[in-house]
Amino acid sequence: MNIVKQAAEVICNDQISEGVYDMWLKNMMISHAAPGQFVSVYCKDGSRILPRPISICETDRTNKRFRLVYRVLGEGTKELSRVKKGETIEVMGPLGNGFSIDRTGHAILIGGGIGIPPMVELAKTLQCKKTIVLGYRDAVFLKEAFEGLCEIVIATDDGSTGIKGTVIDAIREKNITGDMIYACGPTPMLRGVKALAEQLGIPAQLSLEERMACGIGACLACVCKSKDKDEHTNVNNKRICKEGPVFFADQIEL
Amino acid sequence: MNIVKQAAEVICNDQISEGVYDMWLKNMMISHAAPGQFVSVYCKDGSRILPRPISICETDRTNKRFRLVYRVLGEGTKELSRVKKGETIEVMGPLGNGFSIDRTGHAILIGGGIGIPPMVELAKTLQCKKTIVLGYRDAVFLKEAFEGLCEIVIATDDGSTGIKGTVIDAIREKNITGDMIYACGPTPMLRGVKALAEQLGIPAQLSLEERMACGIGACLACVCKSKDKDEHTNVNNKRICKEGPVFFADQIEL
Amino acid sequence: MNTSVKIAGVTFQNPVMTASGTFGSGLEYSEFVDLNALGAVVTKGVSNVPWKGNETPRIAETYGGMLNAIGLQNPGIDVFIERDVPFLRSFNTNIIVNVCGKSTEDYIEVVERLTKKEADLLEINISCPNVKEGGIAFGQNPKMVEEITSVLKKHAALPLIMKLSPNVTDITATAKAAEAGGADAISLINTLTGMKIDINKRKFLLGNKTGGLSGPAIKPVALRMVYQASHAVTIPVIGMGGICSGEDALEFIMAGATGVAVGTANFMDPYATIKTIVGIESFMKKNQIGDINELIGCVEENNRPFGGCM
Amino acid sequence: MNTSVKIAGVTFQNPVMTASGTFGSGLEYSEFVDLNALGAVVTKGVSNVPWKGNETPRIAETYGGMLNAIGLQNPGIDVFIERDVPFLRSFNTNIIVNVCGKSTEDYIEVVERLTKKEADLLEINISCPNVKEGGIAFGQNPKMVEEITSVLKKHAALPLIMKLSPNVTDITATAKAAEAGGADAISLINTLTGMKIDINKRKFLLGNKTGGLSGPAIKPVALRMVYQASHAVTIPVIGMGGICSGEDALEFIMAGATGVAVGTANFMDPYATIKTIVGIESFMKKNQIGDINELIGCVEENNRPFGGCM
Ligand SMILES: Cc1cc2nc3c(=O)[nH]c(=O)nc-3n(C[C@H](O)[C@H](O)[C@H](O)COP(=O)(O)OP(=O)(O)OC[C@H]3O[C@@H](n4cnc5c(N)ncnc54)[C@H](O)[C@@H]3O)c2cc1C
Ligand SMILES: Cc1cc2nc3c(=O)[nH]c(=O)nc-3n(C[C@H](O)[C@H](O)[C@H](O)COP(=O)(O)OP(=O)(O)OC[C@H]3O[C@@H](n4cnc5c(N)ncnc54)[C@H](O)[C@@H]3O)c2cc1C
Ligand SMILES: Cc1cc2nc3c(=O)[nH]c(=O)nc-3n(C[C@H](O)[C@H](O)[C@H](O)COP(=O)(O)O)c2cc1C
Ligand SMILES: Cc1cc2nc3c(=O)[nH]c(=O)nc-3n(C[C@H](O)[C@H](O)[C@H](O)COP(=O)(O)O)c2cc1C
Ligand code: FES
Ligand code: FES
Repeated sequence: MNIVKQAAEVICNDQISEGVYDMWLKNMMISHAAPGQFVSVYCKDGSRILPRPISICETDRTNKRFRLVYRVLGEGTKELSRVKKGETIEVMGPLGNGFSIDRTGHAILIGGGIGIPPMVELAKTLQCKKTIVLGYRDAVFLKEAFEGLCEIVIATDDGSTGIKGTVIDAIREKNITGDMIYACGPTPMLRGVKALAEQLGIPAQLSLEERMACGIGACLACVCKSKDKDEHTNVNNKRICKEGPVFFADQIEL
Repeated sequence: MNIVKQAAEVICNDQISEGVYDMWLKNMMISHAAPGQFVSVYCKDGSRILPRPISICETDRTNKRFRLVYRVLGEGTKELSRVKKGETIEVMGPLGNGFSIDRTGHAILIGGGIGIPPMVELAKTLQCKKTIVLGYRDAVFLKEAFEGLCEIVIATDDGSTGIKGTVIDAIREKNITGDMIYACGPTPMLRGVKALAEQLGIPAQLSLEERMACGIGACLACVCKSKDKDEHTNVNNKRICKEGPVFFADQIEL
Repeated sequence: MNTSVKIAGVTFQNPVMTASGTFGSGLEYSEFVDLNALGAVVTKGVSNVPWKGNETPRIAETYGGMLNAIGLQNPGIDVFIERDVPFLRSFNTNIIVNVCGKSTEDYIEVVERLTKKEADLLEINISCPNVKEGGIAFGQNPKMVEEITSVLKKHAALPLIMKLSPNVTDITATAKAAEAGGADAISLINTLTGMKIDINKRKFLLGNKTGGLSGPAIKPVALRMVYQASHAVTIPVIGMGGICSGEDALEFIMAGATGVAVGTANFMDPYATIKTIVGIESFMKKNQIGDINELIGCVEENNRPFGGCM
Repeated sequence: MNTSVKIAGVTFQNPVMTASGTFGSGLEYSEFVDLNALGAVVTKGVSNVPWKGNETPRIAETYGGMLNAIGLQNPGIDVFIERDVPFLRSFNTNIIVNVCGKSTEDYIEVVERLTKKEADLLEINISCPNVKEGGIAFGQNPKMVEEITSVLKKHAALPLIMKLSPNVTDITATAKAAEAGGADAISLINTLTGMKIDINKRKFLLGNKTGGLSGPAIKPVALRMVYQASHAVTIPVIGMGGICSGEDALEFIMAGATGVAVGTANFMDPYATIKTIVGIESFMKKNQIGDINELIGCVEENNRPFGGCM
């Protein structure tokens, strides 16, 4: 699919949880993104020169729209949270490979914190039996997006909703098993998922993060260590923005 | 008068001529500025770190407002031109000394191009007989602000309105004379005014421009050469932002 | 209107190139940019064997700029010649191969592999701040600059551009050293060594501790050095450091650069190279400049009368 | 919570000072800032006789920074002692007088005039890029740095801070030279030499052709040099270069600075010094740090596991 870099109109941009925002943007090309792909969002303030990578949460091809759900972390996402409906922002995408869709068996989706958003498009796309395990520190968000699509299991660090503990704790406690794991979340969680997948003997696809500059594979900023030599640079590194962000767990070191 | 640095609400910001904008801002302290004082306007975009000096065109103490009329020159004034009613911008002021008001005799006000704005407040303040000579390249703006306040003479480079030529040409052609000249405009015009004033034997107050950083006299960026040693640094330099922007013509070199 | 310039006998259809390491070998950006429109594609640094680069994080954003410590990850000259050269040769643009190494022998090995078939010029990176051996050590010492230049000159079939480090007291000394060693051109600046700390973790933000500062933040330093260097040598200068637009490029050209490179700006806007070319052309049109060569080094001393800038 | 630090035996209620030349002698900014709250006021450079400075324009804005070529306009030591000292002494803050000169004799003349009555420390500007004689020439040569330091040390009644130029290949060399010469502390960085061209006029934007780059754009370079210098010497380091906030200041402190100075940021916001102090205090409160001295030089090597920064 072609990558575009264009101004996209903001359809809405609302806070859905403490510091978490839900934004719909208009762009035909990006609305055709595959689950697990992401966009680079450019800041308006010139002092911030690098675009911010944000996963595509959901697409609406009919209306040529796509959705981002993001947490305010630093100045870039703070700026983004202040953009108003009707304004435009520059975005580049769709970027990265996305998840490999396995249409059979039982899929286990695992989303931790701000790793949950890309699971929405994935859950909509997967047509098999599926369970999603959602992990939060405390406040729950985006749960309703999965209702009617998957079986939902929730874990919170503080126990305020669902199981008290991590997504791994929840999976163990509920004895969840299946044929393919799809996961996105903080690195410690992904490490846990990798270990769990190995133990259960289930293949797992992990969506990784790294600081990015170009977002399209040119600068080699965003690598992870890989089992195989990557064909681009012939070393055991893969570019998260290009060969990833999704990798099979047994193909990478974490 | 105390200097403040505060957010000021934009009451309106409209284009009044090709690339020339008229903005009213709300700020009680700055609405008490004297004619010829200016403000420093801070940019929102972090890549532009220095504030822009803009003359106070007019004040409205009753409504705690002041007016700026500015020309879009580079990125900073372009940004300013895009600010919308209801938004706020950071401003510091009132800055500088302002004109020395001579309440008697016949005042000649001379404004060239984007040096015209501060003449509005001055014309409102001066209670004596007064003539304003307005010089433009082509399009006329702010003329209506002087109607009913002064006799108005217009000069344009292209002759599209009034006398074809400079403000100096107009003054000579109309044989305008008086007891005090107040002038603001580009340096070549001010040089002409200085020469004319010497020739006619009339005192002249000139409002100067220079690139500024602090705007309050601390950095010594904005000096002009002065006849007397300035008491601040004991050399023949005066700070335009502090001892100026208005100087008597015989006190400075241009 | 002529926008073409000559560097070391090679004609460039316009002075705008890519800065090494910011454009890969052109493949990724060819989705946005017609490589046929560029003066040259300057490749990511290539070494004799594959290099795996530094630990992540390899970049950090800074105010108006960025730090990078990629560590010259690259597939080595074999893969480069096999894969990237054919791709680049399918376009009508010059190829400048940026060469890196950890020792003089490393550099020689790469330089000897590249002939007219593979590339048009070589750019020798003796100024990369992100590798422990070689790299910047060469670039900060005029004697070593002259030495490596003259050694490589003997082995090179293609014109040599020596890429200078800005992390020096006197850029004219290394510029002259490169010229004395027989360089056909010099390019500058590489990145300024910088650092960022994550105060919450009390750790360096980059895996490599320090990184190279690039982007618009460094433009004034780059421009000053390009001016100084181009007045110190007679060989052509390729200027870079923060160029984001035709206006920026013109500053470098007026300061004395024959060519210019767009680096970090590609990350800010994938169309940055093309916009720079268009910007130069429209400036020339507006100011009725028939030949860009008239503009090279045309900046004049400031004798503006004191006071007033309205 | 203790925010006080000691430099050369002098206690500072907090590490935050003003950077020389950006705050005059405090008078103008006292309209915004309670000088009693500052660790120190560092004055504009003072010379033996009045200096008239450079031609205008003296400043130019750059991307995320600015160039200045004020040329050290100042009223000379007589007026300074008569007018500025009494004003500054009316506040409960340290006074650091920044001293400039065109020759060693010039420096000596000023240094000898300043005793405990007039000031608390002296900062010697051997790194100003905007004067033709003296200034930066001293600051780029380690031997000259050591020499002038040891000469001035003999004539100084007050502790000496040597202010280093960043326009050098190796900042540790000049830092060590200052220490060897007997400096009580070093401060860095002064500005990086830069340039800007007005392409429409084909002229340098500054009257002085080159100017010194300061502001947030240069912070990564400043931080790296402060880290390197503070690891090369045992005397305290005062860090500056682009500090705009408590977070910025903490980066310098963690890198090894005992004191920090806020310069260009004053132009971006006249309250910048106070905001920096408040920012440091709230970081300490949030992280339950009892003594700021715990933070000095606390940055650790990055051993973060490879990959992932969520
Ligand atoms: C493939 C991918 C998908 C992502 N999807 C989402 C998402 O759907 N929702 C969401 O809230 N966040 C997502 N992130 C994280 C998001 O990119 C960062 O939170 C964001 O860049 C922070 O920018 P900032 O200016 O607010 O923070 P600052 O810390 O001020 O940013 C400074 C610099 O660091 C980079 N940076 C900081 N944190 C991260 C990070 N965790 N990952 C990558 N770069 C970082 C920024 O991009 C910027 O260049 C994703 C990251 C990646 C790599
Ligand atoms: C005392 C004073 C009063 C002024 N009053 C007015 C006014 O009422 N209306 C108006 O339109 N303009 C006025 N100006 C000029 C105005 O300050 C500049 O047009 C404006 O700063 C340009 O900013 P920019 O970002 O658009 O241009 P850029 O060229 O991008 O600005 C770059 C830098 O140069 C400075 N600069 C550029 N031109 C000037 C200039 N002529 N004078 C001072 N600094 C400059 C900017 O402030 C900025 O720091 C005044 C200037 C001074 C000194
Ligand atoms: C991510 C990145 C990678 C770079 N890699 C190289 C390299 O491999 N070889 C080299 O000579 N310069 C390299 N550079 C330096 C650039 O070519 C250029 O000299 C510098 O970034 C200044 O230009 P800019 O500000 O336009 O980016 C790299 C710069 C960046 C930002
Ligand atoms: C306008 C201006 C004037 C300066 N004058 C002096 C000076 O007189 N003496 C000096 O040692 N440094 C001087 N400096 C350098 C600053 O003290 C400081 O070292 C430098 O600007 C970096 O800090 P900053 O980025 O916070 O401004 C000046 C800087 C500026 C911007
Ligand atoms: S961000 Fe440039 S290669 Fe991934
Ligand atoms: S702008 Fe700083 S003294 Fe006038």
